[in-house]
Amino acid sequence: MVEAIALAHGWEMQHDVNVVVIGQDVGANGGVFRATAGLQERFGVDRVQDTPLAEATIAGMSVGMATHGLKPVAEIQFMGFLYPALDQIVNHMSRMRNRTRGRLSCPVVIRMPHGGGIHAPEHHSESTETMLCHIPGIRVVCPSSPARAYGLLLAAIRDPDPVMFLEPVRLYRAMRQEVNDDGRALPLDVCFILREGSDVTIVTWGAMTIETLRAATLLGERGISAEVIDLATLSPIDIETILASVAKTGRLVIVHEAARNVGVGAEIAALVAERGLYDLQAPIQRVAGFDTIMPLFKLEHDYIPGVQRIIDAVELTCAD
Amino acid sequence: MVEAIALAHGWEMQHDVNVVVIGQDVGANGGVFRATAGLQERFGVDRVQDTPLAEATIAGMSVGMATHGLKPVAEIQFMGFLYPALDQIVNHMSRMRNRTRGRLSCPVVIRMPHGGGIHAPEHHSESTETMLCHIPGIRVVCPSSPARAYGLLLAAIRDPDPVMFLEPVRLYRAMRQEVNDDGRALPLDVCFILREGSDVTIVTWGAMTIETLRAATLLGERGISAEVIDLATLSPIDIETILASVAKTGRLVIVHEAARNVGVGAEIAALVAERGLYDLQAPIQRVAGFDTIMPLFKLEHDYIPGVQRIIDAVELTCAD
Amino acid sequence: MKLVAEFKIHHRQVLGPGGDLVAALPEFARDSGEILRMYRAMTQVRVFDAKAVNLQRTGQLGTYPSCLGHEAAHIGIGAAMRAEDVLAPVYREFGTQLWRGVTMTEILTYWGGDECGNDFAVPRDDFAWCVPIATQTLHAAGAAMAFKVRKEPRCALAYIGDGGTSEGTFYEALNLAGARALPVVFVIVNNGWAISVPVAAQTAAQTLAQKAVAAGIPGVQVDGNDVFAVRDVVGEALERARRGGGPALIEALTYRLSDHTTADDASRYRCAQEVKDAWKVEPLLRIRSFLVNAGVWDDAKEQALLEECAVKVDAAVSEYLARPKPVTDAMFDHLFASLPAHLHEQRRLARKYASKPSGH
Amino acid sequence: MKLVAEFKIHHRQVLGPGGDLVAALPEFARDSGEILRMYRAMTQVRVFDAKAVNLQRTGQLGTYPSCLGHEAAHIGIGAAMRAEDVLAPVYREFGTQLWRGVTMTEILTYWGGDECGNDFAVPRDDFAWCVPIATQTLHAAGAAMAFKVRKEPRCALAYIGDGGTSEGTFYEALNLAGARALPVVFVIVNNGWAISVPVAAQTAAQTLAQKAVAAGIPGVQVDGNDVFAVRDVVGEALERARRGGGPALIEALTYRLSDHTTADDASRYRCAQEVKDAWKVEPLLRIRSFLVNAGVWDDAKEQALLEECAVKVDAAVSEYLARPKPVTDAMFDHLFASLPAHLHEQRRLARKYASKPSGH
Ligand SMILES: Cc1ncc(C[n+]2csc(CCOP(=O)(O)OP(=O)(O)O)c2C)c(N)n1
Ligand SMILES: Cc1ncc(C[n+]2csc(CCOP(=O)(O)OP(=O)(O)O)c2C)c(N)n1
Ligand SMILES: [Mg+2]
Ligand SMILES: [Mg+2]
Repeated sequence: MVEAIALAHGWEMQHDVNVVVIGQDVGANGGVFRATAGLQERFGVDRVQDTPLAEATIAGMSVGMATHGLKPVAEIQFMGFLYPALDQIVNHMSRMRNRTRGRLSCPVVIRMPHGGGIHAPEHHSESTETMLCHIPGIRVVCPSSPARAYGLLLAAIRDPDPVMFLEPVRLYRAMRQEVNDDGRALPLDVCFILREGSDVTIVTWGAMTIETLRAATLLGERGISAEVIDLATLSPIDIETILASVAKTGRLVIVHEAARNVGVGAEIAALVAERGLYDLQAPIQRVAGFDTIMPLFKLEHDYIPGVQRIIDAVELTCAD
Repeated sequence: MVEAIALAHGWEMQHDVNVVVIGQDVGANGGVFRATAGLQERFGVDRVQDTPLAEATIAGMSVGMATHGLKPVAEIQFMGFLYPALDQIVNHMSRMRNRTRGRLSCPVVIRMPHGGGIHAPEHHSESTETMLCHIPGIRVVCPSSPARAYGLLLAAIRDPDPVMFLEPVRLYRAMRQEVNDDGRALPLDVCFILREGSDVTIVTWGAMTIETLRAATLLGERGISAEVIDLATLSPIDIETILASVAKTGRLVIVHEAARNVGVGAEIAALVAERGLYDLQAPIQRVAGFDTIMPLFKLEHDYIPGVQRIIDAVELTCAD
Repeated sequence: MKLVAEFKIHHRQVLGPGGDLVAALPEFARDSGEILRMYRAMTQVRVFDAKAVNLQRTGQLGTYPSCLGHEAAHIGIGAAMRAEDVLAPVYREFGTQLWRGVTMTEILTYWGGDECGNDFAVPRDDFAWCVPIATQTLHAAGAAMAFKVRKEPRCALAYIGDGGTSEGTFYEALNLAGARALPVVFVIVNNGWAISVPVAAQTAAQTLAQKAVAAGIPGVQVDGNDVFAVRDVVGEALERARRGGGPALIEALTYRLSDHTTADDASRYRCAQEVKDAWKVEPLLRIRSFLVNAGVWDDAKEQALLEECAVKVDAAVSEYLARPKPVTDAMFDHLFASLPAHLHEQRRLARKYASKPSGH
Repeated sequence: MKLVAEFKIHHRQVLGPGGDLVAALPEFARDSGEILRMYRAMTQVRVFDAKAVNLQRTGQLGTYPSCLGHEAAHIGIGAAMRAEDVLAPVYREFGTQLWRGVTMTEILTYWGGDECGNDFAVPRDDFAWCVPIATQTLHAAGAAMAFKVRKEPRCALAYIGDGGTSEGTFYEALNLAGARALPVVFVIVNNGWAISVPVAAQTAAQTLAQKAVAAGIPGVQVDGNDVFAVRDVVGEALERARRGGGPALIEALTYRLSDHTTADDASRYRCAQEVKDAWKVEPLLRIRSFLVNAGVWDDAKEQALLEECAVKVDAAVSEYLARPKPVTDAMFDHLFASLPAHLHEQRRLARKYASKPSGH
């Protein structure tokens, strides 16, 4: 997936001189995951800038760059290092357009690795998308394949408003796929149905699509037909697609890596409990990270929901 | 309510020499809302300290103070200025005990004004409790009366782990009540049933208890008996009390001031949709702030849910 | 031990408290028309400010942060900037803003609780007021980065208070500006207080100008009650920045003659004598004395000016008070370039419960 | 312009690259037993470090941040501190930690993916490794505040990297420490690089020591490859702090001889010649030369020491490798002082899906 992300950067920088890449080690080093590899050589040090080691700086300078003619695409090295940038994101980036009644705006993309599962050090495996999704005025996007990473990143850069772009680290290298470098964006604000099914709807996103699709295959062998929906844009949520699916299947399981308590899964469950209650034939199930700190890597796969947990949750739902 | 908070500080500082109050303007000025009025005179400048104007400092120094023998009670001047402190809260305060396997811990309270409704300037009326509630390892508490502010603040200070203490600004002066300054704490992690009822359960917290109780009274006049539950501890959620109430009433309305999308109301709705689905006789309703930026004060009362919105939601639920 | 680096902080002053010259007049101040223009603007600010406080006291305005005593800093900076430069104010910099074209009506509209006040008709590219302390410094640096990348000969100027210099963001902005030689100037308005905290409790630094040393950029102190010195020092820094010479940090020493805001009561934490003393060196007094000494100003002119200012303020107040309450749609219509699907329903809901009929 | 403040940054060195004295020997270095103790510790660190890198390369350890080249800074600081002082390390300060009593097994346990490695048997009050850059500086300041309030005669010492000096948090910690005269010493290990970013791209400041000026506290540079100079300068700063003299900032100049971590490939961004040159001034070489010149060290002793170090490392590695995988309960049992009700169910669920039998 990491090559797809580099390609999307390259395409858009080629076609829009105002797109500028900033972040720690994005220049000569091409990013710690190589998502910006080769860009500085190609576009120069003004358009591909290593920033000082300061996340508030990355977000805050993005605001100033974006309000004054540029389209910054910023990398935060890991999601666990996003927090110093939140003040600028919440208090300014998300509300610049609103608070100036449209006079100034922030076409910014902030990209960051998301989640765990690659034996990384402490603080390198966070999935705190909730903190972003709750903030009005920004979009939160999380691709689940190289092709979707390419198309959604292009859409994010072209969007006139701020987009937080979460890149699942488990997919960076694990997932290889030929990507057509044709500059075609995918739509934001809509889900992708990865697998059609009739017995149960499973909504998930990012790296958890892997375990979920695997579970769906195994469930299929056992005679349970699961529809798998990739949320893709985590905020705002395309609830219509989900409701339509639940209307068809009557059952809903939500799978995410983030901690369960006030996770994005809660919002999906709440929306369905409000608007699709009478379609539900069984209680909604959430399969999520525990409400604990993401552990160091010896236990990370005991934290991240596995295929079996998903299967058990679906079977429980279908037993009802 | 503000006097009750000052009293709780005073009691605990008197009885525990390790309790130290820090924050901007908490000293000579007694806090911009006067919640620490008189404390510096009484306990001296070492135990009631004005900090430099820096929220990351307030949280980060609290971590160091707490791991090394003190119990800091810190004030963040408004919730909208909490964000620079989040890095320290999420990456350290919440996980110090866990990551050192109990060797070091953080008995810290961070107090902050919460919500709007008092004609305050921009950024002074935020209610982003979601961002805190999602974080494992911290408690989030929000009192709804002077007596509960007193008892819950004492409990928070005495708790061996970090507690975020959200003080609804609408209640600071609006609500007066004799508080018995007897040093008795109230329990954390449990809801308070403010009003018993049989037709519908309304869960709310903080200042929204006012509008909710008013709505409940009016609904009572129209023959609808509403049970009103004050969540009080927003994380972890005392779901058992809520489930028991929903089992009795069959209907649930959740009221909060914060934006709806991934609000704490979503978690409550999700838990009930998982564990109490068969008790529900009608879809769950959330009455919440809009998924927009909290507006400047000319429109703030068009943002904060009003009594009529609550009544309409309950009536809709009960009509089902 | 080997000496490896050395730094000096200087202080600039042109006018003494009595209007006397303590240094040579800068070029611009040889033109008495220009001086009068600055003095008139300073007076206009003060008249407006008093009225705004009064509006708050009478329930016609929200919390308001008076700029009483800051007029020389504000107008000196306004006059030093070019129209195409970009200002990143905090919340108190009404003087500079008025000079640059923000209207009194806009100021009142914002502080009266309506975001429309941020939609300046002029200057379109300036940042809006910035309440979260110090965050604006990075916006200015970012705008300067945009000017640099886009090769536009413009500068950004960010204000910050003495208290604001304690926020990490401030140092990050200085450091970024230094590391990338950005065309941005930072001005600390050191008015002695951050709400109730005096500057000596905020930092052990003897001067705030020396904070520049941490970023390897020039730092200088200026008498912030001396409009000549401020304009001179800021103008110099802007010109250097515009020529590619990189950023600068300027500490303007002044005093907050008012409460922190109308919600504050400074008598709780600061002594009356200090305020009394500060009035002796306040900024209008000294330039007025200079003008009187130079024979270009007198009581009659002063009286006329005050009346003229009051008329303008009254007109702005009337315009402000006549503005209708914003409609609830305003909460939604500027959130994104186009409203996402899920918000249409909420927009309808907001209309339904609008606290007063709002035109829908 | 009036001069209002002036600052000087000095650089301290005792040993030249060849082990020659360029300044008078500090008191402690008159005792060759003490010097040997430091040299042995430095050697132990280097032997351990090489082994840890090797364990990672062979899949027996997670990502590991080598401290190759930092031994003089680490041991100089370790030796300057007292046992009751508190260390706030970043992630690379294995030398100081070993000196203070952290075991090699604990280090490997943590970097092997198990929080138990943070539960140091000794020193109980030290902070654990700190990955979020610069955040530890505020912890040190906070601990120092606790010492001050509780009137304990202890100091805190925080490490930070050259890259780390760009984070706002770092300046906030300096400023707090200065404003409250806290007993804390900050040491910048300037090893030239922050992953791929050289220090010149990080800041326009000529020295990092001068960042102290922003906080009004003393700042000094020291040759970070010179264990005598480091111990001397840090010891002095700690003693002053302990006596109530307030904080200090020390910049130790050294070089990162390794990749940033085992996940990094430095050849992508830095030239081989630079690394080669740095090996000529590396820290072990010069103290070994000094000891040889002084006639207290020779090849045989060196050989014996290396073997002794290897034996200790091997023992620690065996102990580390023998540790069982942590049980899933470990995710829950230290989250709070006592587990809240709602987590009991999740703890059971975790046991059920434990990826390997974990003792339940
Ligand atoms: C991040 C943040 N923290 C706290 C506040 C509350 N606050 C508003 S003004 C102020 C003091 C600012 O002092 P200073 O920077 O000296 O500016 P002045 O008001 O004197 O112009 C504080 C603490 C805020 N607006 N933003
Ligand atoms: C807040 C934060 N941002 C980014 C990172 C990723 N990161 C880890 S080490 C490092 C470079 C640190 O450089 P420096 O401070 O010079 O220390 P050194 O590694 O050279 O010892 C970066 C960017 C991090 N750990 N924390
Ligand atoms: Mg001030
Ligand atoms: Mg470094």
